[in-house]
Amino acid sequence: MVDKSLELFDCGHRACGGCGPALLARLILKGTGENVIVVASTGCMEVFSTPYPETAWKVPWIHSLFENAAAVASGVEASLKHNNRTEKVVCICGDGATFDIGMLCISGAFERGHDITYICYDNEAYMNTGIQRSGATPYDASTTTSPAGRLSTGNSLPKKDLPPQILNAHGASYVATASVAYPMDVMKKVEKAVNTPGACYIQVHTPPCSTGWGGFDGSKTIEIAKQAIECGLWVNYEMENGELTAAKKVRRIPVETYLKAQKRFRHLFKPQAVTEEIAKIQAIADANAKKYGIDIERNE
Amino acid sequence: MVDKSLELFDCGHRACGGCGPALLARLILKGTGENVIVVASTGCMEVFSTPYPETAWKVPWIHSLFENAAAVASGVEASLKHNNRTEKVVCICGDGATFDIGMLCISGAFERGHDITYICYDNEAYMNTGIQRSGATPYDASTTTSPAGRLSTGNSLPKKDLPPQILNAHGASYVATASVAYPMDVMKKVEKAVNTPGACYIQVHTPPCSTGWGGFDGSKTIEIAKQAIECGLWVNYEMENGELTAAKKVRRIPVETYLKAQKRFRHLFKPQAVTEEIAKIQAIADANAKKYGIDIERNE
Amino acid sequence: MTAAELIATAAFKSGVYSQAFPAFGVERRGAPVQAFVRFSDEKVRLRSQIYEPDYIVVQDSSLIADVDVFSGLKAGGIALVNTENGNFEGVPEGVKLITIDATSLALEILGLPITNTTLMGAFAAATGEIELESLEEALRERFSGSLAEKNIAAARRAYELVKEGGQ
Amino acid sequence: MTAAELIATAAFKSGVYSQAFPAFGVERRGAPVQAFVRFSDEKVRLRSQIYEPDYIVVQDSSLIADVDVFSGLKAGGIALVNTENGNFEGVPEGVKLITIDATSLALEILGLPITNTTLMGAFAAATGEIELESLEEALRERFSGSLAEKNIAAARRAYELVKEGGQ
Amino acid sequence: MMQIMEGSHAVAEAAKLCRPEVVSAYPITPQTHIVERLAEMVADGELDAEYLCVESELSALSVCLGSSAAGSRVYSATSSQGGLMLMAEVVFNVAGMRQPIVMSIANRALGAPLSIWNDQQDSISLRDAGWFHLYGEDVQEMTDQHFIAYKAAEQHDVLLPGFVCFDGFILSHTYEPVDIPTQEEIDAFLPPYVPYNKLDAKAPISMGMYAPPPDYYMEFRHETDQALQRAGAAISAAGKEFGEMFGRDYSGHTESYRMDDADVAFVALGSLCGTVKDAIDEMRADGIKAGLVKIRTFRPFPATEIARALAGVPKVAVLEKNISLGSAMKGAVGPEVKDAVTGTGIDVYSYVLGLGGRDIRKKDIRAIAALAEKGVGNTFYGLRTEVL
Amino acid sequence: MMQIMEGSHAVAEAAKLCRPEVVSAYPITPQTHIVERLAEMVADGELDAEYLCVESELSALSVCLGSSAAGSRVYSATSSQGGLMLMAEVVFNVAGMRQPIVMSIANRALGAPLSIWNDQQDSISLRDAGWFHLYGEDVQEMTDQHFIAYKAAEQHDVLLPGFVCFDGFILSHTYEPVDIPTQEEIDAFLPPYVPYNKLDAKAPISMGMYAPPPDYYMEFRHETDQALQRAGAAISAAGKEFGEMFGRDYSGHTESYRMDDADVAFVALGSLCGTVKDAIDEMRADGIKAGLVKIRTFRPFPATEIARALAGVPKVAVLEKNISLGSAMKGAVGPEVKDAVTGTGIDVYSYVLGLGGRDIRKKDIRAIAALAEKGVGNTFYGLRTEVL
Amino acid sequence: MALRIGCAAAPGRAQDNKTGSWRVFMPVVDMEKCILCGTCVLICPETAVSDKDGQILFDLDFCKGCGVCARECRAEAITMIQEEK
Amino acid sequence: MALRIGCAAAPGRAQDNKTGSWRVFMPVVDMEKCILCGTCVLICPETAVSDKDGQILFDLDFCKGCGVCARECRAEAITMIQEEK
Ligand SMILES: Cc1ncc(C[n+]2csc(CCOP(=O)(O)OP(=O)(O)O)c2C)c(N)n1
Ligand SMILES: Cc1ncc(C[n+]2csc(CCOP(=O)(O)OP(=O)(O)O)c2C)c(N)n1
Ligand code: SF4
Ligand code: SF4
Ligand code: SF4
Ligand code: SF4
Ligand code: SF4
Ligand code: SF4
Ligand SMILES: [Mg+2]
Ligand SMILES: [Mg+2]
Repeated sequence: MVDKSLELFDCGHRACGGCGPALLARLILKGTGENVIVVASTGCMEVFSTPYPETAWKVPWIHSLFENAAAVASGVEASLKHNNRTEKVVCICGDGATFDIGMLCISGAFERGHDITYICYDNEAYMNTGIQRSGATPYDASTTTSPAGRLSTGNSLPKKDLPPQILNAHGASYVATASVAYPMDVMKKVEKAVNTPGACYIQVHTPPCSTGWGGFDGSKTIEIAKQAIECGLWVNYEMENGELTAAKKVRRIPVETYLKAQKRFRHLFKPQAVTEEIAKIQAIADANAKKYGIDIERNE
Repeated sequence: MVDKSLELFDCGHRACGGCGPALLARLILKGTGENVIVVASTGCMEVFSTPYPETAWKVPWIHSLFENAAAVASGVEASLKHNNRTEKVVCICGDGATFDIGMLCISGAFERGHDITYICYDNEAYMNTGIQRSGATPYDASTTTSPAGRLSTGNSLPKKDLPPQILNAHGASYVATASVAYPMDVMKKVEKAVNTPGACYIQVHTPPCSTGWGGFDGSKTIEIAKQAIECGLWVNYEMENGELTAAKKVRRIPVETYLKAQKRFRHLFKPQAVTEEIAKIQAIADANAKKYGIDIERNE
Repeated sequence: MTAAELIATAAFKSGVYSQAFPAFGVERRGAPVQAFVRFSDEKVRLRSQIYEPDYIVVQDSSLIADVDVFSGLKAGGIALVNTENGNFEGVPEGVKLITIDATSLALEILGLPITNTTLMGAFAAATGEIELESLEEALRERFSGSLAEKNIAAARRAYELVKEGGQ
Repeated sequence: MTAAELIATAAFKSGVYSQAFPAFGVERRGAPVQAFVRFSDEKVRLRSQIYEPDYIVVQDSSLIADVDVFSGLKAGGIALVNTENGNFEGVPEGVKLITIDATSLALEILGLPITNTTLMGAFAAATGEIELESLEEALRERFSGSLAEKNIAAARRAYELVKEGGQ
Repeated sequence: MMQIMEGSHAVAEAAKLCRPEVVSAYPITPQTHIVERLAEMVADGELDAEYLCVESELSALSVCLGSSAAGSRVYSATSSQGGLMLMAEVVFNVAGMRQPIVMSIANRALGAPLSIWNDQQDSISLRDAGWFHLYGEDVQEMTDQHFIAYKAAEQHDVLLPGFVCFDGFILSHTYEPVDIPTQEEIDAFLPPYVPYNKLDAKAPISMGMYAPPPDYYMEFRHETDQALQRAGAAISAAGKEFGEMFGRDYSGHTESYRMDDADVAFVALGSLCGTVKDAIDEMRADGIKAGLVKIRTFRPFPATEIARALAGVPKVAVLEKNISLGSAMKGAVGPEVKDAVTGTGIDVYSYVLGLGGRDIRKKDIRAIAALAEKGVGNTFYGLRTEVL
Repeated sequence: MMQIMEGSHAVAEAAKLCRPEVVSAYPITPQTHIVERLAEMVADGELDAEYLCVESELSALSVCLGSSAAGSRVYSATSSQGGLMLMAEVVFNVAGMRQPIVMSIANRALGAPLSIWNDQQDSISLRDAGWFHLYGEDVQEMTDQHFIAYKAAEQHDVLLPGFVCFDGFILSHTYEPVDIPTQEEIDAFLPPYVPYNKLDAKAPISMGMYAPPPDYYMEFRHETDQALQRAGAAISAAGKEFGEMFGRDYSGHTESYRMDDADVAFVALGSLCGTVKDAIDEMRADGIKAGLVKIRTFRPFPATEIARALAGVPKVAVLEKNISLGSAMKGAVGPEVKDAVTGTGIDVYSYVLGLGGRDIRKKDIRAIAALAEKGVGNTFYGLRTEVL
Repeated sequence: MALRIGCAAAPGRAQDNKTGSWRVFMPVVDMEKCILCGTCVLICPETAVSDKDGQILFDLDFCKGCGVCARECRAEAITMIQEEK
Repeated sequence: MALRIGCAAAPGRAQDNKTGSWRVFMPVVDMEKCILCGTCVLICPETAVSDKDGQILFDLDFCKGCGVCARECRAEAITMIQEEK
């Protein structure tokens, strides 16, 4: 077991107050311990943690570009392997870097099966560049490139189902989702992933990018994250060698509660409620619940 | 129904004698008819069919680069849509262009859900550049970048399971596999795909790239293709909205028959048979058979 | 709409050429930011940052402890500071300090601690560089309905306060 | 190993500087291809294609109908053609034509219609530019065991045939 | 109508007025406000275009290529390493395929180290690629250049893509007055796009074939170069026509400022020119006879015009917001300017300045004039020696 | 030992002798034979390296970056548009991150139109990126340049990546004699790589940070430029040491051939130099005093050496297998050569030739000399006017 | 001939390249055996087989002699023979 | 200060950036209510909370005043107060 009291992510970084990804950085390093090498993609976390010469990372850290972290990590791993070194290699990348522009390098790295853990911090948009849509942006969320408008109710595509299907298809050893709402769970899964041989993937909901989601202040980071889970729009689960092995059960609340708290969904409620759109989102949560079997039955 | 007698792919192209992809080009255009726009990636088919000014394509055809055909097709489709034009948009790309370097643009195009049909002609390696390994190269095949040698039995990775899982995960409307061994089936599936709204994917086994596989002459193009199906290493199936709807059943023959005919597997038999490797390949065929339920039961 | 853009727009409405630009940083929400405005009767061509301003506006006086906000302010210049109390160190000699409690004012009139419009009203009064009417016009263009009216009311109130003698 | 490489290697073994390169095409299997060799006592620096060869070797005489294979061949040059029968049009004046049925020979000795080595034996005999020993050495380096011996036998046989008067 | 707005929004307005049928771009600082504004316009029905929000720049420009080949007018915008460099292969490809795509470049530095701030390394580094390059000095000019770019690009004797470049943040994020033409005016200036070649089942052609062995490639490259030279004339003609219609003339590939009797001339591109002009006024007031030759069209390189403008000036200081690492002059523009004035005895020096957003002030311009007088050049200017 | 082998195989041998720990590359004509040979060596246990067969060039160079940052010596090879241009962003990045990666470039044309044949557009188009560029004339030279490249790149006052460029097909696919050093010899020449900085949990650092506002970026660029200048000295020193050990001296960034009393000098890079030398011999025999300055190191640009070599020659013809489309001289090398001889009165002309594999013969070189004499230049040479 | 802008071309010229010259063996059909199933017409990669008025015809300008038609003809009606050119 | 090759740096300087200056509200803990569950220590994105000798301490040099600790403290032991700087 790694020492959970280790603080390997330094204070003084420039994240917004209450930033979920900033909290996640701390938690990940608690899960990995200090014998790790972190590979980052361009994005909010990279920017807020490493303005030269003030790095917040007390473990080895490298950033090259937005789209190539998985390939850089492959290279790091190959070098370590060649020299029988023991550091774990962990990518920490945003959802844009993962779902969109990084797909090529990720596909290659997972196919080659490097012994790396790829962690996607999913704040559901490109925050660093000002809240543009990514493949992880949920249906109907208004972002600057999928704005709600006269002809639009926001993002017209569902959140891409990247981890379970795509990465399992590439032969990932371990695939899990987690949320900053449950810090111990994050740490546990990270620890498990870095100790699982082969390419592993963890996607962590770090919703409370209050800046990007809007409508609530930074203090609600964790509260909103919990709501996402409680309404079924986010499911925390684990898959090993392609099989679902665990999923967090909940007594579900309606998606409205979660949506209403956020500015990016405001157009669904103002000037008046767009019921058919809300129903579609509820259907997504219902489908998730069914797929992962997360509903706690009445008598449970 | 389109006119099957139309010849839209001209003779005079420079493919090897007995080239499977060349035959496929003909078949595809019989399936689409002439109201089509073809988008090609760099590769054997592009090179043998379009040395300036001698194009073999009697339908509109465009080639840009190796990695971006799906994006170019997206652009073509967007333009047609804007102008209410009726041409079907069809990508015809090699397995290298599809499984490896094209993954980024493909992922984007399928996520956006353009009304395109993406056809991968799968000769299981990079033929144009001299038979290098691709993500579609089967396990243990010797290629110039995955050569068999003292420390190697050829390609160490299994053929990537691209179409069913990955593209379905992206929301493909129709996903099918086919083989030049069954020309009418190819034409039928192409016709179905171009008439299905949304992004469709067909992967066609065009094995008999005799140059790249070796060990047999061009006349066996179709024969070898049939063997691939008969041994279960290639399965012809269809999936609609993610559900398997059809798979060609066979009375399976052992994989040896198929492997032995090809130079790329020769190291598995010479100087002596590497039985554990052959067994692994047999296991792949067995797993396919099970997954797709293709075995004809004795009493069938 | 940042305060700088608001001044520029109001100036533009007053028939003056103006240019507003932020000090382009990567700061996240919460960190201090800076913006510049130039206005002139002629077209403004200069693109460098402003090192010797005629006026400075400080939206959050707590910064004064950490940052030398008055640096470069020209003698005869005006420093307009949003604050509850009025004493600061480091105000250069020859500089006129005007303070206003824009936060309270904004909370009172807009119901939100957003001080841009309030401060711009004060700025118009303090400097005479932009006309209250132009500012109102700019606000009306930017906001709609009751929001515009509230903002105008805030700007006007601040204008009056400063005209009445400030503080 | 192409015939061109084989000549170059044999020449190199004979202590002569040599350079072999294909006419880089994109042709697929089956289409005619072309390759060049230069050799010289000094280092070969020139990199252009060869337009006026001293020798030409035609591996497939059916090409002669479609392509002007003899073009540029210098007067006094030698054309070595693999063929069953020996009459061609278009052989330039002053050129010595030597034909050999390398395919049959190869089939006989190697069991395969691969004519490289056979033709090289003939080339050695026809031109005197490379020594049979060097060719054998090159073949031994390239092939192993019985394959080498067979190829050497084929080359030697062709060499003898040409020496005996060709055809 | 004169309005005050952010540079990016003015560009978005310009793009909209050109009536692109397809817009495809990928966000990157400092280009984002342009594409966000366009997304809004489409969401609100103000702009009737297919707006493709893609997964990378590689796709963004490839999509444009496809739409253009199918006969549509298309628009894109990008910046910097991530943007322009990730699509570099497509950039070369589009020129060779002769698609008249217009792409705005919010100029930004290239990393590593990562910098989101302005210099012109991005577009300058693709100066070989066959696109024409226009650089704007202020929001008005860069806005107008979009209309001119489409008009020139689509001429059938041109058919080449073009960059409209403007300094990131310094122009893209600056709020200033700009005259935005009306739709009617632009419709009168810029007719609908008439493709020369297009993908069409009714008249099939093959596009982007390969040039077999060494038979045609060189001639195609030559033809592209010729077309790019012709683009120069087309830009000039469009700029003149624009001037006649809107009162702002852009017929010159360069603009001379107080060059009449100059002893020292600056050569510069983009927003820096404004600061240089102010500095020149100051210098002139102090008796230093300085002038500026602003390059508006950098590709095709207007060598003759530059030579004419610089004729008789003893010292020329090329202000470069770029560096060709490891080259002798350091800046990439310097050698071309030098070539333009061959044999005239004019001394040309490059000064690399303003990289990665380093601010440039009037006093810097004056200091550079002094260096040029002294014959010191081909160097970085404005390093913070304390951190070296 | 002298052996006869294909250029690509000689390069693979050279790469192997340098003992890279990680090799990552993606196939592209005409580089393929190199990577195929390396794959074989790894499969047969001849080379103890991690060989990563990746899905694209974007990954190929990114993998190298990661391995290099972790402390390994790495090797890659590529070519052309697909290769070099698809990784363009990484190319700039690697230089800024100061990783001493060596990458072979089998030079090839850039499309569209697609051409797999040789010219030097690919590496030339990335001349701003901060890598050093070596060009080989024949198989021997290009082989030897790999040893020199690693040695120079890894000096702690350099720490920059380098291209070893050689003409695709013309050298990569030519079979000719080459002296391949033994492993012992190379081990003696090239010591194991000692990283200056590396990713190591025992001494954590952050690599590839961003340069905040305008505080550091420009200084980092300056430092990279300085390091690239120092690379020049390191290449020269390594070339000299190599000469002492192996008898083939590469201390010069240029090589002069019969320049002594030349009336016309050619400047060229790569395999063309051989043909030029033969042409010069012929011309000299005919009483035409021609000479050649071959550029071996193109980045850093050896301006002083070139100026020295060209001193006193009235006419200089720069032979360019590239075109900077829309530039005035057309070739990209010309303006830099011209700059190098500023003020000497030497006339410098560019001739764009040999694009996309167009063959270049001795008579072409002679014809160009005649054009230069007549003062006709900055033009394409050798177009097939019948197809224009 | 002017170069077509962008390396584009209209169809029609492919047939300039007479790939029949590549051929070593030549297909001949025995119409006695042929059942006119059409397979050879469908599967020739060169579009070199046609079925006209009940006759199977080979276009020898383009037939590369690959032998696919012969092998796939279930009536064994096609034979590949050594050709004297 | 020499620039570190490749824009690299060793840890240690992040703390130069005293993010406490961003703060508007300040957390204060009521140790009477605190049950020392450790949540606030674990979840502060600024690593600004520590637990020393049974006391919850805030590092005001770095606390940005985001209020996450206060909201997540299930004992409601933390209050965010307006700070007089
Ligand atoms: C190739 C490339 N394209 C675009 C960019 C600009 N860019 C930098 S970060 C970013 C978005 C990052 O989004 P995400 O990965 O979700 O991380 P977040 O900012 O949300 O933390 C973008 C578009 C870039 N750096 N490189
Ligand atoms: C970006 C890029 N990398 C590499 C190449 C070189 N290249 C051209 S085609 C090809 C392989 C094509 O393989 P595949 O898609 O399977 O088609 P095939 O040749 O087998 O028909 C390669 C590697 C290229 N053109 N562009
Ligand atoms: S924008 Fe979101 S992800 Fe970025 S620092 Fe702020 S809260 Fe964190
Ligand atoms: S190599 Fe294979 S795919 Fe290419 S032309 Fe030959 S048979 Fe067809
Ligand atoms: S395949 Fe055989 S039977 Fe069928 S049509 Fe052809 S020749 Fe006749
Ligand atoms: S031999 Fe091959 S090319 Fe000739 S007709 Fe038969 S199938 Fe066609
Ligand atoms: S969260 Fe509350 S109860 Fe728990 S340690 Fe912190 S202050 Fe005490
Ligand atoms: S208010 Fe926020 S930053 Fe401050 S101690 Fe609490 S959680 Fe940490
Ligand atoms: Mg994100
Ligand atoms: Mg293939």
